[in-house]
Amino acid sequence: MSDQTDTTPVVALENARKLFGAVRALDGVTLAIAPGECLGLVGHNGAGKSTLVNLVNGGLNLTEGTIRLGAGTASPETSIAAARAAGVRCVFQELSLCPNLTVTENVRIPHRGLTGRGWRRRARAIVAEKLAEIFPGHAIDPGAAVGALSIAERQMVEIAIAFSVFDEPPRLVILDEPTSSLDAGLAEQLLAHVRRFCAAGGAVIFISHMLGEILDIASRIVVMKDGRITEERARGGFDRQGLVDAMGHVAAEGAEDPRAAARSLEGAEVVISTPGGLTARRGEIVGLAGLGGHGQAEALEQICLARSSSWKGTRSPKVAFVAGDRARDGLFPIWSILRNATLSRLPALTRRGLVDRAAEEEMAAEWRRRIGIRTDDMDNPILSLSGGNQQKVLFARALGTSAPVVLMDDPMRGVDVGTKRDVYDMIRAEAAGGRTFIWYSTETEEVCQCDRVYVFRLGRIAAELTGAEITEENILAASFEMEAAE
Amino acid sequence: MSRPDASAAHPPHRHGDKPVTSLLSILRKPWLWAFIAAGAAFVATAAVTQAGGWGLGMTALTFAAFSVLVGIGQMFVITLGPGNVDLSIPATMTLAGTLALKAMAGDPAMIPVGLAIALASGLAVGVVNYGLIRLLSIPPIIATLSASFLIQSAAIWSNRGLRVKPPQALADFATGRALGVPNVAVVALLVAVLAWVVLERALAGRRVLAIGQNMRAARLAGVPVDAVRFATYVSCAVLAGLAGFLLASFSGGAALNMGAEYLLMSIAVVVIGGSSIAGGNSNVPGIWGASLFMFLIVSMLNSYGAGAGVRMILTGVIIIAIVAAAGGRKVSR
Amino acid sequence: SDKSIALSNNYAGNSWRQAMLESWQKVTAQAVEEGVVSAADAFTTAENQATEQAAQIQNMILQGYDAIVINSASPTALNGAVKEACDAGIVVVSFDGIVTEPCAWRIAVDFQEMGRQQVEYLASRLPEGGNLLEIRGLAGVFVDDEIHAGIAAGVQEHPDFKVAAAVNGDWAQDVAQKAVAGVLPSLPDIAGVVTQGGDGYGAAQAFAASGRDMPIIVMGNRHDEMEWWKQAHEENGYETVSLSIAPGVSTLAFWVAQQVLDGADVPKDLTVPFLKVTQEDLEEVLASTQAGGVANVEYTLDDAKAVISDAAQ
Amino acid sequence: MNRDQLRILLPVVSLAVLLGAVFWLQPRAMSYLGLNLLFNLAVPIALATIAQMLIIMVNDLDLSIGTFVSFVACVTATLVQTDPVLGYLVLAAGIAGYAAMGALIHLRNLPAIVVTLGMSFVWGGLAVLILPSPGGASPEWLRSLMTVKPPLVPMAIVASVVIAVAAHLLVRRSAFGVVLRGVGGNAASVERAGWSVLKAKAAAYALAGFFGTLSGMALVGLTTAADANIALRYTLLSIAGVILGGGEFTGGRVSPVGAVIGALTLALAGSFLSFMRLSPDWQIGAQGAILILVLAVRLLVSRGRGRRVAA
Ligand SMILES: Nc1ncnc2c1ncn2[C@@H]1O[C@H](COP(=O)(O)OP(=O)(O)OP(=O)(O)O)[C@@H](O)[C@H]1O
Ligand SMILES: Nc1ncnc2c1ncn2[C@@H]1O[C@H](COP(=O)(O)OP(=O)(O)OP(=O)(O)O)[C@@H](O)[C@H]1O
Ligand SMILES: [Mg+2]
Ligand SMILES: [Mg+2]
Repeated sequence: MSDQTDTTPVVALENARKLFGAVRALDGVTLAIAPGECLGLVGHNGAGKSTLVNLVNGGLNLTEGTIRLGAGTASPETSIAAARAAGVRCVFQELSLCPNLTVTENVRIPHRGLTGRGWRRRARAIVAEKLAEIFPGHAIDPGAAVGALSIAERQMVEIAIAFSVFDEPPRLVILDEPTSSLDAGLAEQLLAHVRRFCAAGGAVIFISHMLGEILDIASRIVVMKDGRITEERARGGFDRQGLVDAMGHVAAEGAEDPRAAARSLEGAEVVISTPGGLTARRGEIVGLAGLGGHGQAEALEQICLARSSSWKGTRSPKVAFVAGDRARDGLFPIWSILRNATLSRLPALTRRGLVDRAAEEEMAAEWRRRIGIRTDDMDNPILSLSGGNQQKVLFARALGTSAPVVLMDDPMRGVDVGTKRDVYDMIRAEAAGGRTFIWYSTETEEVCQCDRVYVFRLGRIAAELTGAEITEENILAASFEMEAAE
Repeated sequence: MSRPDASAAHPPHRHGDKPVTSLLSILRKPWLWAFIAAGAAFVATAAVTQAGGWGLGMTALTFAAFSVLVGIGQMFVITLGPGNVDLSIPATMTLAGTLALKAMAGDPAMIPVGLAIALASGLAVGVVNYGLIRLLSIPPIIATLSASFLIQSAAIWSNRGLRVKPPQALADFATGRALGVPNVAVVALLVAVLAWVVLERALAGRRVLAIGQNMRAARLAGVPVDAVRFATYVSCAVLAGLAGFLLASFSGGAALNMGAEYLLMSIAVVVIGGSSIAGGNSNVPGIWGASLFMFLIVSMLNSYGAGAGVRMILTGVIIIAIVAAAGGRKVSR
Repeated sequence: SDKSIALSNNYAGNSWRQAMLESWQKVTAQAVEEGVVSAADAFTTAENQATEQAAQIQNMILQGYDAIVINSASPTALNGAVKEACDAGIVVVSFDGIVTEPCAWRIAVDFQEMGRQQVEYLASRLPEGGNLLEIRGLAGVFVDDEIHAGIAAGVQEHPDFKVAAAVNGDWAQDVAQKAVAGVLPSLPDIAGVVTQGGDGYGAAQAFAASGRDMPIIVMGNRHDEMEWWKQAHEENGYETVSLSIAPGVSTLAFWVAQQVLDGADVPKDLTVPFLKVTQEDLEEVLASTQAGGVANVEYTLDDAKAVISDAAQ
Repeated sequence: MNRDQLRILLPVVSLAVLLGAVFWLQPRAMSYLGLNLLFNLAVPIALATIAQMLIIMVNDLDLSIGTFVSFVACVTATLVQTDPVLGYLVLAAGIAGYAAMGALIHLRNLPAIVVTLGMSFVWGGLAVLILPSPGGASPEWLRSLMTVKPPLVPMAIVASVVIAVAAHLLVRRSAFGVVLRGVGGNAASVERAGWSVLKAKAAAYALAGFFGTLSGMALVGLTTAADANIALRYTLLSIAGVILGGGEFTGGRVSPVGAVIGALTLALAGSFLSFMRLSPDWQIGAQGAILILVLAVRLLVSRGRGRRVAA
């Protein structure tokens, strides 16, 4: 790694501006990242964080301003190749491995020089070594197809590849919400690695909506709002509340601690009862916890499929589903925001087979307001939204139905703090109104808000926690319990 | 088949310059190019006709009507997403035409029965097709191809290729005109309007479009995926049955090889018409434009005396040129 | 005898081929019953493709047939497979769609002559000549090219005629009708239509729809064509001629194969006349043709022997 | 058993079962000559199937491969024979045409199915112009290559193995093949890693053109002559072969070995039907039935495994 005294910024942006049509995704950003620095980047959904990443990575060109890589010259244009040559590596917000290739083969994609005899062996060594270094104790087989891995494992592979050394060592690694699908243990391992990497002189841009992580890891925190940098302070300059305020959300009084007291609904009618042993009552918020990929998503999917028909549509569905893996389970990529939001509700907005378009637009407008989808026009394509805003559309789709049960598959991935609070409130209000929520989350903090929690382990329910039993320690204990027994 | 990375497959479209004039928004319609091309071919052909364009136009409407009928069915199927296509259309046309004409045996009183038989054979084919796709998990392209062999055998077995004449009244209807417009074109126009309403305004159409983009997401969002796909395959086959019935009546009897050209034709009119073959985005007016174009381009090249080889090459080049001009996938609504 | 014969057919999708298969079925069934041969199985491929037919012939070699009768998808593309059959000691007889491989027998129809005679007939009816419309078959296929060459030769002999347009009808009624309808508006007055078989009715429909004068359309022995012709004749004295190859030629091929197996000395190249229907025998042929079918002639063993001895001289 | 092993196991099992049935019906097929007769016409199909597979690998579909093979066959039987230099130039131009097609599809973001549909008319027209009437002749070396009789194992089997191994090395093992498959799996991420998806697509298409060219030449070597419609059916056969061989239409999941086996299975299915001596009325239908049967086997094996949501 480069010597500690070298202070030439790895990347320097000068007055960077990026327009998508009329949308000012970036509106004059000046930012430099020095070696050894870990820059924490926060901001509401759609603030422009991912856009910034794409500029630095060379994937997008500036509309205005300049960018300078390492000791090179400042110019308004970059290229992916130039960025890679300067040692810039990226882990994108949406997973970007090739699911049809094996882990080893995926190493080949970013490393152009990895050819010739025995390239497979070398690639395998590179990724195996990094995985072991960053996530000790992982169980990923480098020969497995990425499509067969869980979403957390894919994220781990992508991170390992980004940090891997081949030809040019990485000098700046950009992590765009790397922990959104990792559980607490893995996230901690990643943070530890980032610390080591920076200590050795590498630079990191760390984007996350989990403010705790940012406060923990960043040597400097930059807050973005509507395409601009609004605040910038060194480590210790922010506390949690200060950060939230800087991001522009007025945190409602009392919402500071997300843990509302768990309610007991013993007397309420049981609305879900699966052979696997999961029950849920009317008005209850049931949490599914445990390490990632241990059957929670499958359990939700089974409930959803068993309670809806693929032969008969209905105006009053029994369940609604909020996807976490947006591209796979949620989005209709060529449709508008409006159409994406209204699909599940549509049967109720239909008269004699024809869609009542006025009612549809009304519903869309209402949800845009209620859940704060940041767009100037609901007719815009869904993919023009930032990741977090796409997630809000999926919430609107599910909550907009009359379904008495809402299934949520880690739905807060990439949702900013302010919105999260709004959604928490909305969920509580709906639950009070008699709706049942079954909620899988990788964030223990969220699970702790539930009335009852099932901890999954190896595809089965390992523990059921209620009331005061719902604590982080108990959940963790149950997650590892059987492993200890084996 | 769920798409693993839908967001990657569909780069977001730049948007923003919202206040476009209506003229500009028309220019962006993918189906426009099909009509422009059809118009150009029409003008070029009409330029060398003695009698002016009227006769040519009406002839074009007549023959385009058959392509429109099968094209609309194919469009719904293709809209269901990658890998969905119905290759059994020609065989279905043959079977429907053969059974219907045999049943009518030239008797005008039997026309309703004949029509019912044609539509029912389409229905049966649709059920078989979807049965193979769903129950045996065979990819649609091969399921419908295999089914088409069975259907063709059934047609051979039922009448051994003997040509039965249609009842005179039916033949008169199929070749006749109402207010100067060919009857078959009127039928196709009605079907097209209905298809447009279903696709743009109806719940069913919205569901087809959703499945085409992401079947898994559609199922999880409460769309009755099987019912919609079933209905789509059945409608396609029923439309093919109707087309076969009309074509047999129009051309004086069913032949075993009738409809053979509608295999590629049905796909061509869908895609030239501006539907995205990747599914999830389709459009009805384009089918008319493309059907007219496909007829007129052959007429034009024939009129200019091009031989078979040159004609095929030019047809291919023009198809590619149109699609290239119309550009790639558009974002809908 | 214990000899077995197989029919390799490349296409079954039209009335002509169906009639051909039916004639084969009828005549060979009786021959098997009488013990002339032990088996005479018919095989058809799903689509009109030389590659599939070649594979089919290779399978017949494996099945151990003593003779293979072929209606070929291509005169040359089966030569490899035919050679393999000959090498395995199998008698190969081709008809209608013949093969050029020298080891095989050929029962050929003079398709060129068929095209030439069409123009000749038109010349006898229209001494002052005129514009012709030519309806061709499927591009790239042997039969199409031969008949076209014959027509071209005929036009050369009778320079008063001019082919004003040629369209491809792919030997399919609906395609022919569509192609003719599409080109008609741009054509000058048409005096005659030369065809390749089975397209006449569609052409007549297209002319009727366009409101033009009905030209002399050469027909192709289909029942519906001849019926239309008869009606037109009764209404306004319409006259034309109709020619095509008789589907029953498959039975001739069968007998030829049987004779070769029997040790008879059969020349490699035989020619069969095509079946021509004129105004005089229209009624008669029409009466003997199955409704919706094709005019047909089936061959007996004696007919076949006559054809062979004619050719030997 | 993981998905990849299953993907290759199924085609192998279907081929073995079918082969067993054929041997049972026709013991004579169980010989050097018999195997060659059963499989030699599958060689060009296998090559065309590999070509189709390369296109499917990048998430496209080629509707023109049948006419392209016919075009190549016409060129091989005429120009290559009479004027070798020009002939090979034309063949090379055909491959370049394929590459250009891939580039155009990517540049304008066009649906491949339409462009290849259009190209199928173009190749067909060119073939008719080159060879208006069936004929031509196979170059001598090609004929002897395709009919050579190696010791012990017939040519058809040797050729199939060579094709399968070569394609496997190219697509599954080489560092280059990984990038091409990556384009099928997630083009955006390949692009973000600094590759030119344009070049990758053009390369995949060019390779497909190359295998298509080999297919046409092999075909002429077997049939000794060509015509403009000789291989039209290869379009659908090749798609069926890829699917039978365990490939999927999207996502870059393809198996070259499976594709070759799929092609052999299809060829064998035809022979199986011949040996069954069905009534002529139903011979065509039976070809459909056997396709259904072979594919339904996939279901029996895959039913028990894994979750399948509406897919
Ligand atoms: N390709 C595009 N076309 C149009 N608008 C876009 C495009 N990409 C991003 N935008 C817009 O630019 C703005 C910034 O988006 P960006 O993805 O950078 O947000 P973000 O800060 O990463 O948000 P999140 O936390 O939700 O991921 C948003 O308003 C988004 O809608
Ligand atoms: N598709 C084809 N491919 C090859 N040869 C064909 C084809 N169709 C017909 N032929 C040949 O053309 C000659 C005349 O048959 P013809 O084409 O007239 O039948 P057809 O007109 O298609 O029948 P119909 O229209 O009555 O069903 C025969 O030699 C026949 O073998
Ligand atoms: Mg983002
Ligand atoms: Mg986000």
